[in-house]
Amino acid sequence: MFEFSIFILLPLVTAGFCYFIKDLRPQYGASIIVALLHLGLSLLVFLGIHHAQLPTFFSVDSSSKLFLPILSNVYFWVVLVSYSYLRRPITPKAEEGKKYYFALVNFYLAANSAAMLSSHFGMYWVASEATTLSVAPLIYFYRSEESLEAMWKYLFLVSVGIAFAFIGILLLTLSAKGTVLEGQQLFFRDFIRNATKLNPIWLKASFIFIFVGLSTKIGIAPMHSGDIDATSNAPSPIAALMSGSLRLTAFLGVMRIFQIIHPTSSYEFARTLIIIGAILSLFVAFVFMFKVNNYKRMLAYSSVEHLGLISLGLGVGGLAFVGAMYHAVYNSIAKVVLFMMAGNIHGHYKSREVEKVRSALNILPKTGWLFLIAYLAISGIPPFGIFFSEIKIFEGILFSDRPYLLGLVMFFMLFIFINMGKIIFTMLYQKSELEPQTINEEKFELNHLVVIILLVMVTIIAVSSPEILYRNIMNIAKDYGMSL
Amino acid sequence: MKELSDTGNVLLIAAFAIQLLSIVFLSFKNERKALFTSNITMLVGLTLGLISTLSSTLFSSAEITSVSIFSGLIRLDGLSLYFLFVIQLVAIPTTIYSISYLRHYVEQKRSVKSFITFYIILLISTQFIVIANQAILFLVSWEVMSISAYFAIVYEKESEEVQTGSFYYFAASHVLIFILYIIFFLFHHETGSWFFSDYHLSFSSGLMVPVIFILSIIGFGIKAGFMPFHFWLPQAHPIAPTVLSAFLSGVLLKTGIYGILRIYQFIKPMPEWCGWFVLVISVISAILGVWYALAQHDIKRLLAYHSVENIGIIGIGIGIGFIGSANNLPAVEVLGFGGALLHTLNHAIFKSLLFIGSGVVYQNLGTRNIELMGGLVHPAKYIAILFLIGSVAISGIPPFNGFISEFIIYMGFFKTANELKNYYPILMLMFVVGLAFVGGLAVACFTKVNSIIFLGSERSEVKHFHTSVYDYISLGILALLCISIGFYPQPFVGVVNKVIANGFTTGASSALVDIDWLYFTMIFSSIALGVFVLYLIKIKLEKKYGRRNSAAWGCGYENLTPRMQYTASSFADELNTIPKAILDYHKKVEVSENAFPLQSKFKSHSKDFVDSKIVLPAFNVLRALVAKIEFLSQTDIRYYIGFILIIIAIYSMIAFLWT
Amino acid sequence: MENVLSILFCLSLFYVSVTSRVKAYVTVLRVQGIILSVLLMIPFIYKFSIFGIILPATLLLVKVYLIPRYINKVILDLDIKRRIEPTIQQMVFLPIVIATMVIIFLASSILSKSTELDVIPFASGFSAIVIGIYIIMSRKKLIVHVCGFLIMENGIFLFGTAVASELPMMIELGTLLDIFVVVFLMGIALNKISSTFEGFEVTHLGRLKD
Amino acid sequence: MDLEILQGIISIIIILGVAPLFAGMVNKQKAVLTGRVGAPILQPYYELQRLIKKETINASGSSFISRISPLINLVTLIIAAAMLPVGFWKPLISFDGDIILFAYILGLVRFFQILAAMDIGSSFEGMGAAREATFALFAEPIFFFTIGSISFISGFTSLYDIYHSIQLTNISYEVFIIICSISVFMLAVTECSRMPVDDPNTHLELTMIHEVMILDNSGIDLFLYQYSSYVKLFIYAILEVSFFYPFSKQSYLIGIIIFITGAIALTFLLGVVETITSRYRMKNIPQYLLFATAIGILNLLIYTFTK
Repeated sequence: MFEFSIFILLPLVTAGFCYFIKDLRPQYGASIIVALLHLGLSLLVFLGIHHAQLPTFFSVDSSSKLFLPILSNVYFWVVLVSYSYLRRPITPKAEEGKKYYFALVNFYLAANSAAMLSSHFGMYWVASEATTLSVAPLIYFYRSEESLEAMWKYLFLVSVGIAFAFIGILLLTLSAKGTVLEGQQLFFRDFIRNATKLNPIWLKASFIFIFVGLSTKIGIAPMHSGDIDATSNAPSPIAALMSGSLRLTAFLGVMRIFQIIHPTSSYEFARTLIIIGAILSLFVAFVFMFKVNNYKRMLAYSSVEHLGLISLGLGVGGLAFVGAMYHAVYNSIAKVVLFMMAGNIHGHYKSREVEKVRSALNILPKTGWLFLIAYLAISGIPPFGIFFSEIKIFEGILFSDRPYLLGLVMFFMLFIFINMGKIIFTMLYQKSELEPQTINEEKFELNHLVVIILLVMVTIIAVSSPEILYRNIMNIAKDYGMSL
Repeated sequence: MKELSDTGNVLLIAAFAIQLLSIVFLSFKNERKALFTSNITMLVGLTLGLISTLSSTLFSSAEITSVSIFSGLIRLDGLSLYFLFVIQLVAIPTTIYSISYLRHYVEQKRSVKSFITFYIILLISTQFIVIANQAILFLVSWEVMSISAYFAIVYEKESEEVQTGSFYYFAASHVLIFILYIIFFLFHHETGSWFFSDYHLSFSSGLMVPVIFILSIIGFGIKAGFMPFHFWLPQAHPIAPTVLSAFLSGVLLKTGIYGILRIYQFIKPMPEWCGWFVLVISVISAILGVWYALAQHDIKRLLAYHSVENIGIIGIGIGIGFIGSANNLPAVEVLGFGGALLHTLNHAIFKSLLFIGSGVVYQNLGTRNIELMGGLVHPAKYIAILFLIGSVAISGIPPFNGFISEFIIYMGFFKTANELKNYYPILMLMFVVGLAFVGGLAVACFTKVNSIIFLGSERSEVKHFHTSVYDYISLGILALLCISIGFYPQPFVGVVNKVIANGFTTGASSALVDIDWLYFTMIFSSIALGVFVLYLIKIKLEKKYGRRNSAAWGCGYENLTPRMQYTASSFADELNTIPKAILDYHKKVEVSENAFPLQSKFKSHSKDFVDSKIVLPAFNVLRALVAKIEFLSQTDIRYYIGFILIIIAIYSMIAFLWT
Repeated sequence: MENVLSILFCLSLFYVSVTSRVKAYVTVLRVQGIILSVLLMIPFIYKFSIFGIILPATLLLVKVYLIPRYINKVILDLDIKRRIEPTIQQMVFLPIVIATMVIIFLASSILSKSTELDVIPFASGFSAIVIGIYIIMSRKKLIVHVCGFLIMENGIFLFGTAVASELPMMIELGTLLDIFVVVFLMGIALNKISSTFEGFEVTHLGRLKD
Repeated sequence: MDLEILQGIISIIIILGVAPLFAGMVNKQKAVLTGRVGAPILQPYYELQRLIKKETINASGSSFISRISPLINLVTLIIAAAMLPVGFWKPLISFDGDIILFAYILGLVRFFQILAAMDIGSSFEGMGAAREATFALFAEPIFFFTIGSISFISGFTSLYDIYHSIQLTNISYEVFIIICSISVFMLAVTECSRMPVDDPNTHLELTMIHEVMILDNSGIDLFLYQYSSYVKLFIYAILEVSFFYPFSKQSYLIGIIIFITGAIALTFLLGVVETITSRYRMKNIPQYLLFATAIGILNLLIYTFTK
């Protein structure tokens, strides 16, 4: 119960606290403490030092053991920089929205932890719908037309999507008809154990609905649009949260159903669908990188690309799956870095248009360089972690039963890389016609420090490749029956 | 394999440590001080590295033994030591030169710290590439090398030209790294190891090894700059700061050669088609490379194309080596690989010499367009002489080093023809003629460069030609190397021979050392001596009968102006007109038809065929295709919802049809 | 009994696809809410328990009272025009709806051969889901989108009862709460949209593109 | 002293001494054929004697290049000459691969000659230099398709050995060698700036190639250039006459007679060619050279496949 209160109840309570306290400072303090506690405990669980005992509907398994620290890590850093972010001047219309920020963020943490820790499909559904609810108002943080539109689209699309996921869950119960599971609760554990007895037709149907429904949240093409709009218009910390953890929460749902389907005869079918979705995502990112003219949208498409890659790892299996798990870890960190720096750029130029941002390396040298490095990190340039995970995914694909996929993946990723580079370099290098007369030396802010820490983190984790991470990922792979 | 001796170990590690340390000195607030100290530290590190390389078995009489340290992550065998030697040898003069070159930026109140940081990282990672014995370490070093080179290239980032040029490099290097991934995945899959020392595959084992071979030629060919994968090279090299261009063209391209040779070691012996494959693309690279060079007016672009040519020549050597290995002819192997390896060293030397020379000129004139230069021999006599040495060397003309390596390659052709008889002589003769043709074009090109830049009279005013002592030191070192390899090739040939004996050939052959190298020393010395003696005589005669200067013959016209000189465009016009279509050579002649002609104009320019006819159109077609995919960029949420329904329908159909 | 209710449910779907009045949607939502609550209460005819009545009661509260009332309020507040402007004529729309329903009913009866399931609630639920999406796709008014979404949710509920009503009550309550909050948020958003864009039609939302 | 070395040194002296005479003979032949009396055969010697006593004038814009270029020219040509079997003797320099050195050392000559021409800074010299660079490029393959092809067939890589390997045992080989010698003749015409490629006696700067490059040289420089050009002509003459090698194998005496007769006949031939042809248009010269190359390739192909 202790773990439950730290992971879920405490954030909920804090959310309530923040809702009623109007001053930002105590809100921030409370949130930081909660974030720290959450991070600490999830790390303890991850390291295997602490074995969590959770009430019904919740449990810790190998995959939530990995995903929970990802969430709390991303969350902690985002909350840490949130205060300084909130103090930036914004439109007066948006000022009133600030007071709900921490409440919503805490609610997000509670919902997200609940989704990750849930051991029951129903619980998972409720929690992940709650995450949508918590994020939607945050997208509307700026109170601008664009953010309103983005919020509407995100809320509507994801609600519809998640409704489909619910149909999928219902179909799953249908597939259990006539087996020992009939009339039983929808616990993952039981379903995994008796997976082979499930009715394949309904299982397939269930998979289709859950996969497609959750795709709206993960950002798997062609259901990615709402996600793109939301991440690009949300304030940067929220975009970082969404890209770094919310998408993974949804992805976890797909992983769960995939885990059930794995030992059954429908496995091949499910794999194919996931691979189709993943390749489509890469394709969409590839297409839009050519024409995107808004740097936050560009980052959002990059998220689509990387979630696509992770899904591809899941679909292909084997070594690629291991790579995908590593990729989930590294990608979440790199995305936080990118969005934070994008936030700084937005803060200075007051625009998300690429054309408006010029000569950023001179005007914002610190942010500029870190943004550049983050771009390299996300593109899989060593020594950053993504290089190592991408290598694993690529190798996994090359030696799977579908090696030709590697050609496609590399082709798409190449052009994504090139076009992303083109956009970023124009922002950083290109001289503007109206060069400001006096360039104020950019101050070294907290978020720079955080970004440096995160970049170092993503490097150190990758280079030292800690045994415990490896073992955890291997455990997941074993649970998913991946042959290595 | 044995562990490196303690001193060697310590020396190598110390060398790298000191090189890394040089970054620390960049923390000085004073730019000038930071520049100086970090460069000097880097030099110390490089020199230490060079000493450790020289003190290795490479230069002693003993056989080369492969040495591995850091539990096999790093391994020093003949090939590594040789390339390490090349890198360090050339990095020293370029680093010396950077002190004077970068000072100009400091004077313009421009921070050079970022450049030096990336430059140092580049040097270190390049050294790591050739000593890495593990695929992941290799790939990491390779990527770090590519990226740091990119950031160093893009140093003058405000300029549009720099942005485009560097971007070519950036994109090309990413294509390359993807290919390298696949190569090493295949190795890993086949051998189950990431360590180079475990990589032994044979062509007889199915399709895997031919695939590896083709991929490695394409992948490393992109880096090295073989046609048609060279398109990024003439874009990126000219716009880099000259210090870097020297290093890029001189050394960095050679990592591609290193890669090809390394892969060869893993998959030898090869079937013969590999050799022919490499030979053909190399000859094409060599001929077209130099021909493109001839059509350029931008000195650094011209030199960049010459890199393509020289890489082609190295490739020809490698191709002969492959043919030798296929037919189990150690003598041919030794000559082919020997020529390639020696030319690698030679090209590194004279190409950096030429780039540094052009950098000195660029600093003073502020332009890279040779049409605006001229007559620089008068203010900068010694630079002209040093540049001339480099030019003669790169044209493969005796008595300098370029000739020695080309000679070995020619001998390789003769040997192949001789050993294999049949239809080989006629095929080999074709390649010989190709190589000779390349030589002729190189002569045309470098006479053009030298005469337009240095000879004649000034086309643009040069008030004072600044040179610094660092320029002379670095150019001097390189010129000295050109001369010494030319005049006394034995020790260098000996080293190359040893490197080849360490893991290249199947049987031993002394074909390389059997060439009468002493003749070269004698002949070249006698040329030098003869010229000297004759010069003395000439001076004496001139004293006796008089000597004076007078205006040149102008067909009766007295006031010859610098603008009346022959230009680079007109010099090369006749030659460039021949392969007009390939060079994409355009000229514009404006002749006034008046009875009293006023002004006539002649302009010429050439675009890279691969770039303008393949890469850019392909990219544009792709972009146009992508732009056609409109249905994905809907803004209406109803479409989003529709997509869900459609996708579910499609997936259900798949499920329904699933067997 | 279940089948009768399902048929009623389907009739409400037909109505909703031909009506051109916004208010009619709200009424339909109410009717559907009642049908669903009744459906949930059927078991209690045989076996009554206080604890089990919570869910149908909440359902009744949320789906019949709270949500329709809230939507009505939004309509009144925003002064939305009564008529809806469909992009597809009703005369075309209705045949599509009928065709879809026929296909769904046929498909479900085929599927029911392999698994034992109540075809009529199942198919009507599924039809509601699809028709809800049709409504969203063919109407421009955002408020109608919300209604379409709710029809879809109702369909899911019906579908759920047909498949298995084994979900624990806590979770059922959770889903209801979630849906309510979604609608609530959508209402707020609609409010904002009306004040920002001066219109409630989907065509106004076209700023975000590449 | 070794006899071979002595022979080598004597060869060089012969080349240096006889070269102007050979040029004089060519001119005389030509004069006679065109119906003039012509200058005496020893005229080149007088010319050289005259030049060496003249004042040297350098163009005002020129640099050290145009001062050392004549020296390099002569010295390098002498070294090249030292690789040739004069009178079928073993040359001073003879080692495996000297055929390449020979070709490249002539490249060195060309390199500096072009530079020296460009050094003047006048358009005339520039034009000549550009032409020289272009035509030399096309002349290079001819060398390799003639002497080089014999080398490839015989397997020898030294000029001496290559000529040594020529045998008169096989009719197809004989035809091969004869056609080779024709190609070498065409090469010699090009390299030595004779008709129909270049007209040494023209008076219009715009139509010259070699002569225009030394337009602004005088005195000792011109002396060196002139002398070098005589040596060069003679070098190519030796390349041509050495094809008679097989005759010297039975009897050296007959061989040497044939050698000398051949040389004289060559002057006659050059005279005839210069008389009956006119200089080609500049545009057509590459075609002429490619024609010579084509002959070489065809010859080699025919030989390889009729063997």
